[in-house]
Amino acid sequence: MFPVLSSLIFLPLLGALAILFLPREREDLSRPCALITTGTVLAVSAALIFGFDRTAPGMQFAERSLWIPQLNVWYFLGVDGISIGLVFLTALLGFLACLASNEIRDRLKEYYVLYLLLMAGMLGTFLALDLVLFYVFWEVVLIPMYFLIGIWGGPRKEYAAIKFFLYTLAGSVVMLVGILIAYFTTKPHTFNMLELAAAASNGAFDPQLQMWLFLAFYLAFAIKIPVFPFHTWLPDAHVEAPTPISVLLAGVLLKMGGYGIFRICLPIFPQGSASFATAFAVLGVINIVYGAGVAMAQSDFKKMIAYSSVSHMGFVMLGFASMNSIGFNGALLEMFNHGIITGAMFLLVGVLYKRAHTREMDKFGGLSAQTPLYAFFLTICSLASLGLPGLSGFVGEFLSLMGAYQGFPVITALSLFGLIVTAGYFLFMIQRVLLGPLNPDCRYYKDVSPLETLTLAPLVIIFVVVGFWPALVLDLQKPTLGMLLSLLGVTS
Amino acid sequence: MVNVAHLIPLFPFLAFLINIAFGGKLKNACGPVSVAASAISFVLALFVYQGFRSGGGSYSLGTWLSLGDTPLNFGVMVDGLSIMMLLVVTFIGTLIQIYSIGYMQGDPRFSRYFAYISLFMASMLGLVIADNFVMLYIFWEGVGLCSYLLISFWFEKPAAARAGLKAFVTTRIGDTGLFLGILLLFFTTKTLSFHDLQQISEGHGTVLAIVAVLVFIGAAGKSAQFPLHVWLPDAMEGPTPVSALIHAATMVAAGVYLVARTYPLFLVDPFALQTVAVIGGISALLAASIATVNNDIKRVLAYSTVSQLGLMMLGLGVGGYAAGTFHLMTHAFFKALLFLCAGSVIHAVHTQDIWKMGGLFSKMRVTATTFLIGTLAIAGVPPLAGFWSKDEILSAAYQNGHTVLFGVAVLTSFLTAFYMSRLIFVVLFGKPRSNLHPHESPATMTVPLMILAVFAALVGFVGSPLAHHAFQGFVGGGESSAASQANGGMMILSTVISLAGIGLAYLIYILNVNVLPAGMLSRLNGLHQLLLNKYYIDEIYDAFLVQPFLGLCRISYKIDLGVVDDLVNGVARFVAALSEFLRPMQTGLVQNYLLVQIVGLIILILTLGKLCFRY
Amino acid sequence: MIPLSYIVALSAFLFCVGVFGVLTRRNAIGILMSVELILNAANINLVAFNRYSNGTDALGQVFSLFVIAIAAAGSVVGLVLIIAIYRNGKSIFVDKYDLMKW
Amino acid sequence: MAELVFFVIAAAICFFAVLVVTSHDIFHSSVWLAMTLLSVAGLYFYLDAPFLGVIQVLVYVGGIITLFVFAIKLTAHIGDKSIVQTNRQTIFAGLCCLILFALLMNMLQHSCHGPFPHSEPISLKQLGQSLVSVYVLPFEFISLLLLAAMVGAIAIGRDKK
Repeated sequence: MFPVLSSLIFLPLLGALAILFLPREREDLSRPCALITTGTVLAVSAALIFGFDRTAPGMQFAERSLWIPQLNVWYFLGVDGISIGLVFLTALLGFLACLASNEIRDRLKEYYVLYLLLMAGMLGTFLALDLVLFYVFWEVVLIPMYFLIGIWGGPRKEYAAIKFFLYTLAGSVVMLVGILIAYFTTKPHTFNMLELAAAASNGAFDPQLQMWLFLAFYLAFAIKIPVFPFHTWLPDAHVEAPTPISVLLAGVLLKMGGYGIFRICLPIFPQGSASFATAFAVLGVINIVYGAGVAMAQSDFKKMIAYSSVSHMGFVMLGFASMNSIGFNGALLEMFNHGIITGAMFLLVGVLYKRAHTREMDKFGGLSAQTPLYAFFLTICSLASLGLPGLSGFVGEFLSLMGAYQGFPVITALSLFGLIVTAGYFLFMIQRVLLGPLNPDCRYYKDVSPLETLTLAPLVIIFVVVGFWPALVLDLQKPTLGMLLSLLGVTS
Repeated sequence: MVNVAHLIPLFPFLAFLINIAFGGKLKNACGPVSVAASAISFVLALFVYQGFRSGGGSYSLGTWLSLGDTPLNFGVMVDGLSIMMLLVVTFIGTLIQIYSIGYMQGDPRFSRYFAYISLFMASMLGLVIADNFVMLYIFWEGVGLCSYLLISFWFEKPAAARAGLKAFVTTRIGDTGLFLGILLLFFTTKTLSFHDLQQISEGHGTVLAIVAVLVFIGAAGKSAQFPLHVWLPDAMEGPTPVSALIHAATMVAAGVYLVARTYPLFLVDPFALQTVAVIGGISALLAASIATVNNDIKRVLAYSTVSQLGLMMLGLGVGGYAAGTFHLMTHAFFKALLFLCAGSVIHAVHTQDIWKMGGLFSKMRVTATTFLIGTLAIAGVPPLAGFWSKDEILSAAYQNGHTVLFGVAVLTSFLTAFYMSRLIFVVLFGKPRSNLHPHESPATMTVPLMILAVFAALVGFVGSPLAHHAFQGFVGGGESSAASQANGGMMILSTVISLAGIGLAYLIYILNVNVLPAGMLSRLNGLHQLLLNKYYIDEIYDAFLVQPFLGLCRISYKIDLGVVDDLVNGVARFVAALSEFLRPMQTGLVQNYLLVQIVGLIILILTLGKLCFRY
Repeated sequence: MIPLSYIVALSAFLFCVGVFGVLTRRNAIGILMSVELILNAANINLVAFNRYSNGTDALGQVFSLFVIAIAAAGSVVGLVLIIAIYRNGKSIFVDKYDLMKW
Repeated sequence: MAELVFFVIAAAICFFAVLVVTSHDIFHSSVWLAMTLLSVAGLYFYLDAPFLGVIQVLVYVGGIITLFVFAIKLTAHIGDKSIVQTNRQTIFAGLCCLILFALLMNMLQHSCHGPFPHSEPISLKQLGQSLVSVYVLPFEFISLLLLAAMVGAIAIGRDKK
């Protein structure tokens, strides 16, 4: 059988290698090269979805070969309902953000090489089923991201890049300790996530140990998600990163944390997860309300979107806390949605920044008349982001809240307050940017270009379609989540 | 023929798609597209009505989403209440869209306007036929969105942009209540379908009363009930036909519709009904009193809408299910008429200040006549529509023993008659107060006015004793049978109240009689100021809710930067400080390093040497 | 013959004096001189052990020769470096050159 | 008698070596260094390694010291006595060296015991033969090293201006 999943990881690597060998004077070829590569990755991942069996709960397209025999480390890849959506999301955003990279003008070769390396790392993280492999990819993501922010970023890029790198690294070091403990606790020693989960259900980890291991992994994931109070790298990194990288940061990197919780914390440490459910819920509501409140206070467009990410990821946390089918479905769907919607939001900020070279919302005004298509995109994305029914953001939030309400009615009620505030700051943003009399400075802004439309339209179409027909995504993830829940000992 | 009900929202939605996609090419054809779509919907609604009469009912189109084990269906609710709403919305909607073609002529975003209106129609009709809470909530937010888009339609005006934001956020506060109610209901009863409400209302006790109150919060937000009423007057920044359609006839009535739809929940506990009635009463009186002094033609009507919606809520709250829904229907007609008339006037004189108008009657005969009919209808002069429905509410309040609320309703009726008469006396009669050149509006505007005027005058008969309360029987609600008995005394009372209100206005504004002694007048000055400033509710909200909240946001941002982020950076700074302390060890002087090396060598010899040489 | 330990002690002393010179001399040439002292200390040891060992192998002396050769090469390169540094920085005091830090 | 010779040589080495590292004038230091190296050459003679002694005199005193003197003269006016020739860590370094010496002595006391076999001194012929037979490879490498050092010295020392 054709190794589809390996091809997903190695295609970007091959592309990177090809660009690396481009002569310096033909640097301009690196963009088409990267576009072809990411386009192929997108096509492969789309084919993956079509070939995916929506009824099977287990791993599909699995590839397994021994990597380091002495340590029982395997090169083990596979997709299931949890990862398939995120793999597609990564491929899609990877391609669209690559399209949107035309604003990058200098050091093209390095940029695209790093970009493709980042792609490989992200896809690998979602596909790896061996903890060592997972850790390798997890770290591989960091390095290109560090350079992409640090070289092509905004005025405070060095600060943001270092902060991002160190912060995430600090988390993953703790995770590494967790991985090793998990490895040495099981007999025979294994890094295989599925075997670990099976061992866990046979009582390989006693509850006390589970709690510690859970915390070790959770810290790494919480920083990535990011959960209050570990969120402060995010506004800096998002604001300083160039537009395409912000898209990937918000769209994919944040999902790696949530994915890790689904893939590792919940199945391998079910009791540990269960004992922290309340903490999850509390942190979730803090994320939602606090993130929304801080977003309300922003005058910088991009920073506002960054804090809105914090707020939205709170719903994911709330979904985790629910420990039931509705909540899990909601959390996973919300991750997908957030990737699509916030990705589009960052693209929109980039469109505006390209024209105005500022992100202060008060410097705009009345763009609705000047750039109607832009206004349309911004409005519909804001509406999706604030959870308007009929667009996909609503379904994810609705399911998360519904799931969480069962166990935590008061916390859920509190988090509803975040919905109001979210509506407030998004509409306030629209009021400042799109409405009102046309700001004279914006007189010469051109409307969204065809290329920009090409990057935005697929995302809008996806969140509208998923909003109308959420079963498209939910059906993919349902069997796997059902199995996960039975592993957690939750019936129904 | 009932099974075409789900197509009713579809046609306006198609019109929306056509207008948004091809608006630039269609230009002036956009209006007719939307009108045609809602006309088709109206015809379909008639078919559904026919089918319902011959025994059709609700049906389902399949599952949309499953919540654990509970499937959420694309269900279509077909009963008296929803058919009544379908007919009213499509009929009035069609007329208002015809009117809009004239009113919006020449606007640069003509096609956008009709696209939004069509989207609104689709959402509103979807809301009406939704058979479960989630579907209803989806369309509920949909109409809210359209309301937002249309209020800030003329977004160049900062006031319009602000009003849109205010409307959306205020109603969203209410929606949050509704959302919570939905969650609570789901986890208490495991169902969200409206069909099951009657059945589940037994056996769950007071939890359902809480659900009912939460649902009512949602309804209060949408229907602009106190304390969430503040957005509606500001919403008048939108185009006038929008005010007529969304903010008078249909969307704001959705709150009342929701309460009526979930009435079994409210019947569980008297407390829930009490809440509805009291809030309704407060809103009715509060808004009516503000309307008596306001000088903006549209805002008077907006406060009147709040007041009338309050009256409907009051009617529902005192147990008059049929009375409330009946008033909902009649109000839709005459308030739409009034707004359209106001629109026609504004179209002619380009101002909204009533004290700049005057003597318009002779210049705009059609508009003025229909305006007059609408006013008489809302004032409750027999035998116009408002008389019958208001009478029902008064009877219901009286007969169910709510004396105070009855008093409130009577006072509101009086004030309604007074401020509406004041409005037309000032606007239509007397001498022109400023240099305006009014002219009659085009036929696309006057024809809908005339049609609506006929209905505003006559639609009340369907629920009158003369028609044996056919309407009440149609929408159901057997508990209203007590109210449905003809009550001669109540009719006379309500007529007297209306005439008294009109008479008082006539005395003051036509004859310029000083009704009150001068001393009293000056003492009332304070009250006048209070009313003119809308009880300072906006200011109170701003000072005690909005600004403190925004301040809190800013503080939390400061905390985020100063505390949360600083803790992180503090760790970094601690490490840096530590390195600052250790860094001088790296002097860069080779000899220092060598010296350290020698010291190390000595230590090595001292420790290892002990092992090797045993000394 | 005097005991071997005497010679080794002498070599140790020479070594320590050399180390002291390396540690304390500011002048780079002085440091180089001290290095020569250290090398000589080593050489003394090599020759002495060779003399006192039981065999006919000339290893010790051969290595002393090598050390002398290397020391010569070392001081040549070292001195040239010092001159080059002097040309750039107008000083051969090593505490003037503390660029190799953080 | 033989002991006396040794002690004289040893005393000379120690005395001159200390002067090398303590002298304030770098030029004086070089002179003392020459004296030290000569004394070491004497020690070689004493240890029956006359060839080595000759080489020591030729290479060191004849070659390296000359180089030092040249270097000192090229980096002029640093021999000025007003400039402090020792750095600030002198006392501590001295202390360390003393301790080190004490430790070495201590170790010596505990290790180098026993009678040593009295063997014949290595003859010059033996030395020469082993240089070109057993140790020919290192020997060649050393010559290569010297060549490299020479080339390197020229390359570095050339004034690029």
